[in-house]
Amino acid sequence: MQGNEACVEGALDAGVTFYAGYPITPSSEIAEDFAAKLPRVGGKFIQMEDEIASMAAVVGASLAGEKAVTATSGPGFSLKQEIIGFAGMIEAPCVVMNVQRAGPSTGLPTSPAQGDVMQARWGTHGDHPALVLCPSSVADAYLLSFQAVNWAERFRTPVILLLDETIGHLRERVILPRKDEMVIANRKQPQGSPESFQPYDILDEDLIPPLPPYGSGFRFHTTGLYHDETGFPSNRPEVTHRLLERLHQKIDKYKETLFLYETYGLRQANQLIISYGASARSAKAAWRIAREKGLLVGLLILKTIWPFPEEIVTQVGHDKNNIVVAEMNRGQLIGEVERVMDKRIPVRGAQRADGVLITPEQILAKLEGVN
Amino acid sequence: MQGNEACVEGALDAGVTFYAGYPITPSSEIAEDFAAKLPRVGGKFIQMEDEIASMAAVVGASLAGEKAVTATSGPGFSLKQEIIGFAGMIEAPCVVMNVQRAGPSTGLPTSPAQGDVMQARWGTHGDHPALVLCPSSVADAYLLSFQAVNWAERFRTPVILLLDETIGHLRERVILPRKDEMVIANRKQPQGSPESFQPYDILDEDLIPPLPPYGSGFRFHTTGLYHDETGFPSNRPEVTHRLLERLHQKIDKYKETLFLYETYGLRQANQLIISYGASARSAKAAWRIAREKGLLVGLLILKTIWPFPEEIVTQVGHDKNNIVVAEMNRGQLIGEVERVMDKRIPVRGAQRADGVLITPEQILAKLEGVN
Amino acid sequence: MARYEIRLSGAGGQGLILAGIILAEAVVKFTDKEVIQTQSYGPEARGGASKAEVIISDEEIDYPQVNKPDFLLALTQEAYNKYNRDLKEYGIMVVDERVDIAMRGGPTYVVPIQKLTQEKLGTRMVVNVVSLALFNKLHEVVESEKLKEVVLARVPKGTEELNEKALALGEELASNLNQYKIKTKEEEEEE
Amino acid sequence: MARYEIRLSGAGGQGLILAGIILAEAVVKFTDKEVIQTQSYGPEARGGASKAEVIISDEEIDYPQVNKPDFLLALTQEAYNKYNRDLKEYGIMVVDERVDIAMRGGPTYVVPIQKLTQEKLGTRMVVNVVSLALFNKLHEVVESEKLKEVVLARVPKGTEELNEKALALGEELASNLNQYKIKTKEEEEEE
Amino acid sequence: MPKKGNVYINENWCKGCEICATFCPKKILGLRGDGKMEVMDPENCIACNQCVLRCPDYAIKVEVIDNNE
Amino acid sequence: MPKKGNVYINENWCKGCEICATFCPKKILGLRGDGKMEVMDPENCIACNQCVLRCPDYAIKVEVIDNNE
Amino acid sequence: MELEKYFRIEKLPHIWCPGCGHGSVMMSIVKGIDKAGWDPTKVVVVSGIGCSSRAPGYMNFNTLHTVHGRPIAFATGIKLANPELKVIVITGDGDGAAIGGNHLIHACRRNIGINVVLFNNQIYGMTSGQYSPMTPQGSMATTSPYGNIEPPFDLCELTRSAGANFVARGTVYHLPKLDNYMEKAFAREGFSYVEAISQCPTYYGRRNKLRSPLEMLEWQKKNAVDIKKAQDMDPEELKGKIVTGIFAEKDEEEYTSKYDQLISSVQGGKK
Amino acid sequence: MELEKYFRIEKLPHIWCPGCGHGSVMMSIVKGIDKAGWDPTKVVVVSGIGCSSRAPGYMNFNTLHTVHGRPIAFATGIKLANPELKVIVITGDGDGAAIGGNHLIHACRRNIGINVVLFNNQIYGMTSGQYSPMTPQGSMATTSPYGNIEPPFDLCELTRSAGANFVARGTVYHLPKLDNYMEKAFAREGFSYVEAISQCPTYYGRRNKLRSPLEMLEWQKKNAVDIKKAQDMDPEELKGKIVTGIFAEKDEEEYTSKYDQLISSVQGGKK
Ligand SMILES: Cc1ncc(C[n+]2csc(CCOP(=O)(O)OP(=O)(O)O)c2C)c(N)n1
Ligand SMILES: Cc1ncc(C[n+]2csc(CCOP(=O)(O)OP(=O)(O)O)c2C)c(N)n1
Ligand code: SF4
Ligand code: SF4
Ligand code: SF4
Ligand code: SF4
Ligand code: SF4
Ligand code: SF4
Ligand SMILES: [Mg+2]
Ligand SMILES: [Mg+2]
Repeated sequence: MQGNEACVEGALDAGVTFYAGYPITPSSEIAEDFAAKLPRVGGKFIQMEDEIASMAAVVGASLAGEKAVTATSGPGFSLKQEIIGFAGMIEAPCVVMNVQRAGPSTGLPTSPAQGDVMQARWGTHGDHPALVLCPSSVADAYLLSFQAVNWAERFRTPVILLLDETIGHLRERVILPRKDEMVIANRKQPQGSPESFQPYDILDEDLIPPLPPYGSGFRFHTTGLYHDETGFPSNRPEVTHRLLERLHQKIDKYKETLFLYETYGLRQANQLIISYGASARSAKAAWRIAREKGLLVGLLILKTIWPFPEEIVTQVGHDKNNIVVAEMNRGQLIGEVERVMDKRIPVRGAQRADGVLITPEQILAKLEGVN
Repeated sequence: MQGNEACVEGALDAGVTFYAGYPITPSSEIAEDFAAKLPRVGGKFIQMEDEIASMAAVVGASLAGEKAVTATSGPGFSLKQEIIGFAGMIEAPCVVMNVQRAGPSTGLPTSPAQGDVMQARWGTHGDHPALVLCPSSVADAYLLSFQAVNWAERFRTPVILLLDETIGHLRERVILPRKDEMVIANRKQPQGSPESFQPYDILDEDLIPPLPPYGSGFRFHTTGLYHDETGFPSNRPEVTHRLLERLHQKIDKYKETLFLYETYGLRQANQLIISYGASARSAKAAWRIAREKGLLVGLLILKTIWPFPEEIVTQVGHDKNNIVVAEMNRGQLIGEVERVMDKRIPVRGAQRADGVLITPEQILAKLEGVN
Repeated sequence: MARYEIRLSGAGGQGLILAGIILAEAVVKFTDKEVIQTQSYGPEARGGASKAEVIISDEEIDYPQVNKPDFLLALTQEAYNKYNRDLKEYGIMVVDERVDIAMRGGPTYVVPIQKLTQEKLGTRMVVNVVSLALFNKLHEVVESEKLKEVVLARVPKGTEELNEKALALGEELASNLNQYKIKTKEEEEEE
Repeated sequence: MARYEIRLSGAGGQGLILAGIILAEAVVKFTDKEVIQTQSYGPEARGGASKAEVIISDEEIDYPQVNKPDFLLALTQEAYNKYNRDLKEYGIMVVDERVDIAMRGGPTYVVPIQKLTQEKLGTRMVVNVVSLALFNKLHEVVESEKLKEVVLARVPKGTEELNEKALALGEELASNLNQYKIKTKEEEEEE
Repeated sequence: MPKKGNVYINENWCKGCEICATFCPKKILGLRGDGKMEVMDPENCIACNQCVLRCPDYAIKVEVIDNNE
Repeated sequence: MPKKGNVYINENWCKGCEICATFCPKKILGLRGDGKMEVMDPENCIACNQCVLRCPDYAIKVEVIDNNE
Repeated sequence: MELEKYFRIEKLPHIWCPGCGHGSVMMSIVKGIDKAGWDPTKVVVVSGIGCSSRAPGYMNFNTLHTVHGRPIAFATGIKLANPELKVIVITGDGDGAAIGGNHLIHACRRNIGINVVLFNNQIYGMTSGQYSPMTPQGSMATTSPYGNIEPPFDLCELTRSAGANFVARGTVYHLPKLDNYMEKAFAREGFSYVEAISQCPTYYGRRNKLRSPLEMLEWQKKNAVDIKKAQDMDPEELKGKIVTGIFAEKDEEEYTSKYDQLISSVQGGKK
Repeated sequence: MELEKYFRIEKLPHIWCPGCGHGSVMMSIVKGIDKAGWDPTKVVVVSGIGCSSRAPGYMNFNTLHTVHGRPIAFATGIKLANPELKVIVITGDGDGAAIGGNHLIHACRRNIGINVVLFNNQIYGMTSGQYSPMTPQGSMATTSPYGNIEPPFDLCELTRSAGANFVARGTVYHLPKLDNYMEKAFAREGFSYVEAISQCPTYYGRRNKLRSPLEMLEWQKKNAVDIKKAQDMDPEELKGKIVTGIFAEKDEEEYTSKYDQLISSVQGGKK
């Protein structure tokens, strides 16, 4: 199975019934696969006139009660940003898959890169949270796609699945979990009557309001303006403050449960490689080689990159005397590592952004005691 | 003079002859003012069908030889991102003014915020540099607008002028510099013949290729794909690497000259306030009050926020024992301050993102010894 | 004059923002004081209450927002409701006679600005200039003639006469302001 | 089998990517080896050289890129030029007879794959399947019948017979491969 | 016998645009000093509903008076 | 006297799509085994230029043979 | 018709300026819904950003105030997701014709069952009076201080060419006709486009010598030409006029019903 | 005509697939430029992203390969900045009709002096065969594996309705006519739109039983109907046909010349 295909399978298994998108290399297989498979399960696929319309249609379908997905790559990801922000503001569950190619601009459409890592966090205007997952294998693509849909529904938020061309187009053996091991999450439904329903009234401690589908009898208003618990616009500072804080806290509160990662060989390690996505494959190879050479190196592969797993990184990294962050860009997530680590510990970047998969050798070269 | 108006004046004085835009609060006065003034100097104003088209038209006009500007606010800034990246990739000089309002999404269209600070750096996909200026007074608006146009031309890059609603709509007394004190920069022109011209051949040590206007006899090809010195696409890793590095280095090389800032009361200070844009006004008031109270507080007002003036911040901040970063968001530029400062020094955020101008009191509260 | 904060408020469309701008321009042009003018509208520049604020000071003005106005004008109930709260305890308040106000301590004037403007000038369009002149006269920020110069440069051609009359009416109201004064809390209590 | 890297290259449209996919699928289905398949096109998925790469290994495959292929197929000159460089010194190279190659050390076969495919099967469309069968037979990755099963599940309805013939042709070429072998550098030197 | 009507104006909603007054065939509506519409001559209303139809603020209701009573 | 022509095929540009061959009224063009177009019967070319017009790859040139020579 | 049934009474009065035509158009839509007899809980009203796009907030249905220019794309997602819903889009000449023009023509082409009502006040109201793609040539606006040189769209022609099943244009002055177009639009399957010429006294009128809402209504009255009459007039005569009436009434198959057929054929193993 | 004069010979052969129609359309444009007698240094060719949009790289003018869907907006900036330049836009049915549809109609409306040539191969070629807004109903594409249910645009109708001065549609099969439309388009002031039906054997042909470039050209021949003839045919008969010919030939004033007048009037203090 190909990485892109695995994303589709994971999403379908999580209950996705709606896809709207606009083709772009190297993500197009996701659209093509949904186009073939959705009608078979009674779901809907539509190719919209552009990426903006795709994102809008996905949010619309989400409000109509569907689990909805779109997929794209860099240029399309840039275009979707405005409405990703809208989805966050109105709390519409949805998943955006971005199969990264080398940018900026048209760049190298068929080459891998991890240049949209910071954009995935900060791409839309205004303060907003972000929930971003990075698979580094085809199996990950399946699992994290499933997880992304679940989290979108559970937290009522757009979730970004950030692949790269390498993982998107990779085929490898995947052993899928048994269906009955996969727990599907559905958005919360209101308990009371339509008359008393206030769409943004926070009754539960998870800070997440229920979301009934259009047509179910609950009529309410939704706007991208700051709004109070009735859903209508308000510019009272206490209301705007409360809303923005809640949008962040509903995720921050569960941060620890959101940090997905793998570690290898941490015991006794005095050096650490941190990586994610396709780079993590090379990082793992580098780690193996280093270990074979007798170096005490540990490896941390991040699957959740936003919210940045500060706690994990500091816990794993605080006692190291060299940290290498391997990524396919000119240094993006490394900024966060630097931010959270004590200056005493050198943080080195193993980076490459020329459209070629980073090599284990490059990463090895940044470790101490290699030569 | 209003802040928005000052931007127009600064741009016109720097030689701007082209504006394309799409109205949006709180930036519309910039468009309106250009619409009135450009035809008087033989320049062109066009209201395009949307922000994307506006950005495209600006880049087109730039290639045709004009100094070109657009202005917008959050939602439009999100939409412009794809083509801002294109402008960076092909090295088209242009200026994008973003008068920030409170986001995310439609947010509070008429309220001030500084929520697009990270987006201004990371908003478009792929690795790319950014040059971003933040005025904190109407006089600044004039001067930095002038500077933005100059730098766009000199460095062949999009420059972002990041205002906020407060500064955009503020009127205050401004004393403009004498015209003969203002030095206008123009993009470099090729020296050789059209036949031998290679549009991205780097002959000068500033790493910046010349850019002749369309119609001047120099015919060449331009693309948002990775390209070599002839301007034609190439996916050879050494070519792509070289281009991406140069795009960054042409700015990094002159970084020190790009850092604009003001400092107050640094001597003997043991605490430091860092701020920018409208927040810097409150920061200055807070600083005054603190000084009156006898606290040894210094103030650093950043005018250039990207590239992040790491050297300045560490130099000014390294010997302090409390740093307060005042901004109107949930903490954006503070991440950079944290990244560059030693963990020993506490970095505190004075923040607010509810649509209200941050108050001096809020900032004071984060200083030590205030009680 | 140390920092003096002025807030002119009413409904969107009454032209108070223009009044604020004119006031600030006059200060820049004819005094050596520092001045700042800001404005704010309702949720999206449409309808609702609107305010223009001006700060005048002998010193550099850092923080540009009006927090505790020394002077408040409120032409509508909505504007009053929204903007009266933070008026300084002994700040001056001028409201249109149709506005219901709560009892307070500082000098308070309830003036039939809109009605008189309509009656005397045949239109309520220039209620902003009337208000501006009233304020200026009261505080003598700039001389009448100078204010007139700035006003006339800013208003649409053909409305000069109307605006001159509006200036005159505003000054007249300022001169007779005491007749519109209402009792303060304390005065009330004294009775 | 330790890590074994295979690169199938030619012009876009020759179907080598499909060949790579089929090979990988066969490995997944009928062996317990690890396998990885990747591909790459020209600047924007149009024209130019294209390659499919497969890695087969007994162990977990971390780094998924082919860096030093053990086996290279090149059906066109452009593909050869672009992709031959990093072939292992003693890696196997199979090129179409129309490709001009440089002298080298490892086993090298110049096979009229395209010509024979055209001649024997009446179309060059299945040159990918011919190549695939050639490779499989040479390395005995999976049994012929099993490869056939995977191929037939992947090709368009109605082309089954043609593809069976292509598989047979490929195996035949593999069996006679030695007749296409050209002298290596060393052999040359020995003469 | 011509219809007759009682006209109710919702002062909270009326914005004084004078559209109703213009369209009223009997010209019985007029603006008050405070900018709200007022029924100046209630007797003459013929319950034609023009004002209701035309008011962009839904501020008018007309009750037809049952002449048979 | 009918025109005559010399046909030149640029083998570096020809992609073997066979469009020229189909449009050639004299049917004198044909694909070689290596997928490049070839002039099979040069004598019969009437220099009608159809092949030149039709080739999407600009791979054909036809030189009119001056019959008067 | 009881206001309470369809409006969120507690939100009134609406934010629109005195004499703004948008209130009249909103009422016309609501009357259309009433006539159509739709269950309010099955009606979704979607808008973009603009004065006009504030309408849904007052209407007691499922209401969605989206981002500028994209309501039709949101509506497409809603309708396709659940074709039983009645989906109305409220948009403006900026929202629907400037930034949103592409979504409009693509929805027409697909002929998806959405009813678009465009409040055409020939100006950007919300952002204080810049010209729009439907501002008449020569008009004054804040961004055309020397008079607008751009020709306006005839969106009725355009939506018809793009494939809409129903297209009509009315004015606030000719309200009863407008009510009639709404009724017809809502009754027809497939995509419908109704354009309502509305007045913006605050930003269009003031600058263009139409000093009151009444003068603007007068202008509508004077310049409206019925489409039947227009057919006999030459283009010169028609310049600056507003052609009103029904531009298209077709019965091409609706998009979501085609999609439903596709699903059954795929699931039935047919095809 | 010497190839060398207008082409970057060293860049040939172009990247297009064997039998792709784009090469023929590119040549038709170049012949048009030659006929128009334009100074190549004053010609700017702008494209978006797509196979078609790769054309400018081979053309020896000022050439600009922009981003997907926006070439007309870039071209608008170029033309307005310097009206002396001759600005040609090369776009595809995806680039120009899907993502770029809005810029196309707005440029028509402004009637700005840009010549748009749309290479209509009825598919997204570059991204390997997804359906486009101009893919015929029922066609197979990678994203319509069960047959496309969306009706295609008639962009000639649309651009005419939107205000273009010149509109025509030709096919690669009927090349001489296409050459003629280019010539006419380039000769006329104001906005022009020429649509060229091109063939994509690789992604459209293969999937839709048109097994070779030749079958695709045959298909063009068989389905093309001249616009004059089409006027007498009913819509049912015309379904699936390609109407070719000139759809509009007008002389409305061009945008940048109006702008220049505005400048002189402002500077002259008039108005
Ligand atoms: C992306 C984006 N661009 C611009 C705006 C600013 N904006 C808000 S409403 C509007 C125009 C509204 O005009 P119209 O649709 O005609 O509605 P009206 O107010 O006239 O009813 C604009 C440009 C925005 N909110 N978002
Ligand atoms: C913003 C963006 N979205 C999508 C793409 C991917 N993309 C590149 S070309 C193309 C379609 C091209 O189709 P068309 O314009 O018809 O050109 P053709 O290749 O058929 O000639 C698409 C969707 C992109 N490059 N940028
Ligand atoms: S039409 Fe309505 S809002 Fe206007 S004056 Fe009459 S009652 Fe008031
Ligand atoms: S119902 Fe008719 S007559 Fe009575 S007030 Fe209304 S418009 Fe006038
Ligand atoms: S038409 Fe051109 S490319 Fe095609 S076969 Fe003939 S010469 Fe070759
Ligand atoms: S010129 Fe005419 S006859 Fe000669 S080869 Fe070409 S098409 Fe055939
Ligand atoms: S600005 Fe214009 S459109 Fe907006 S509410 Fe006021 S009158 Fe209506
Ligand atoms: S994919 Fe289609 S459009 Fe693109 S070059 Fe090949 S044949 Fe032409
Ligand atoms: Mg409008
Ligand atoms: Mg196409």
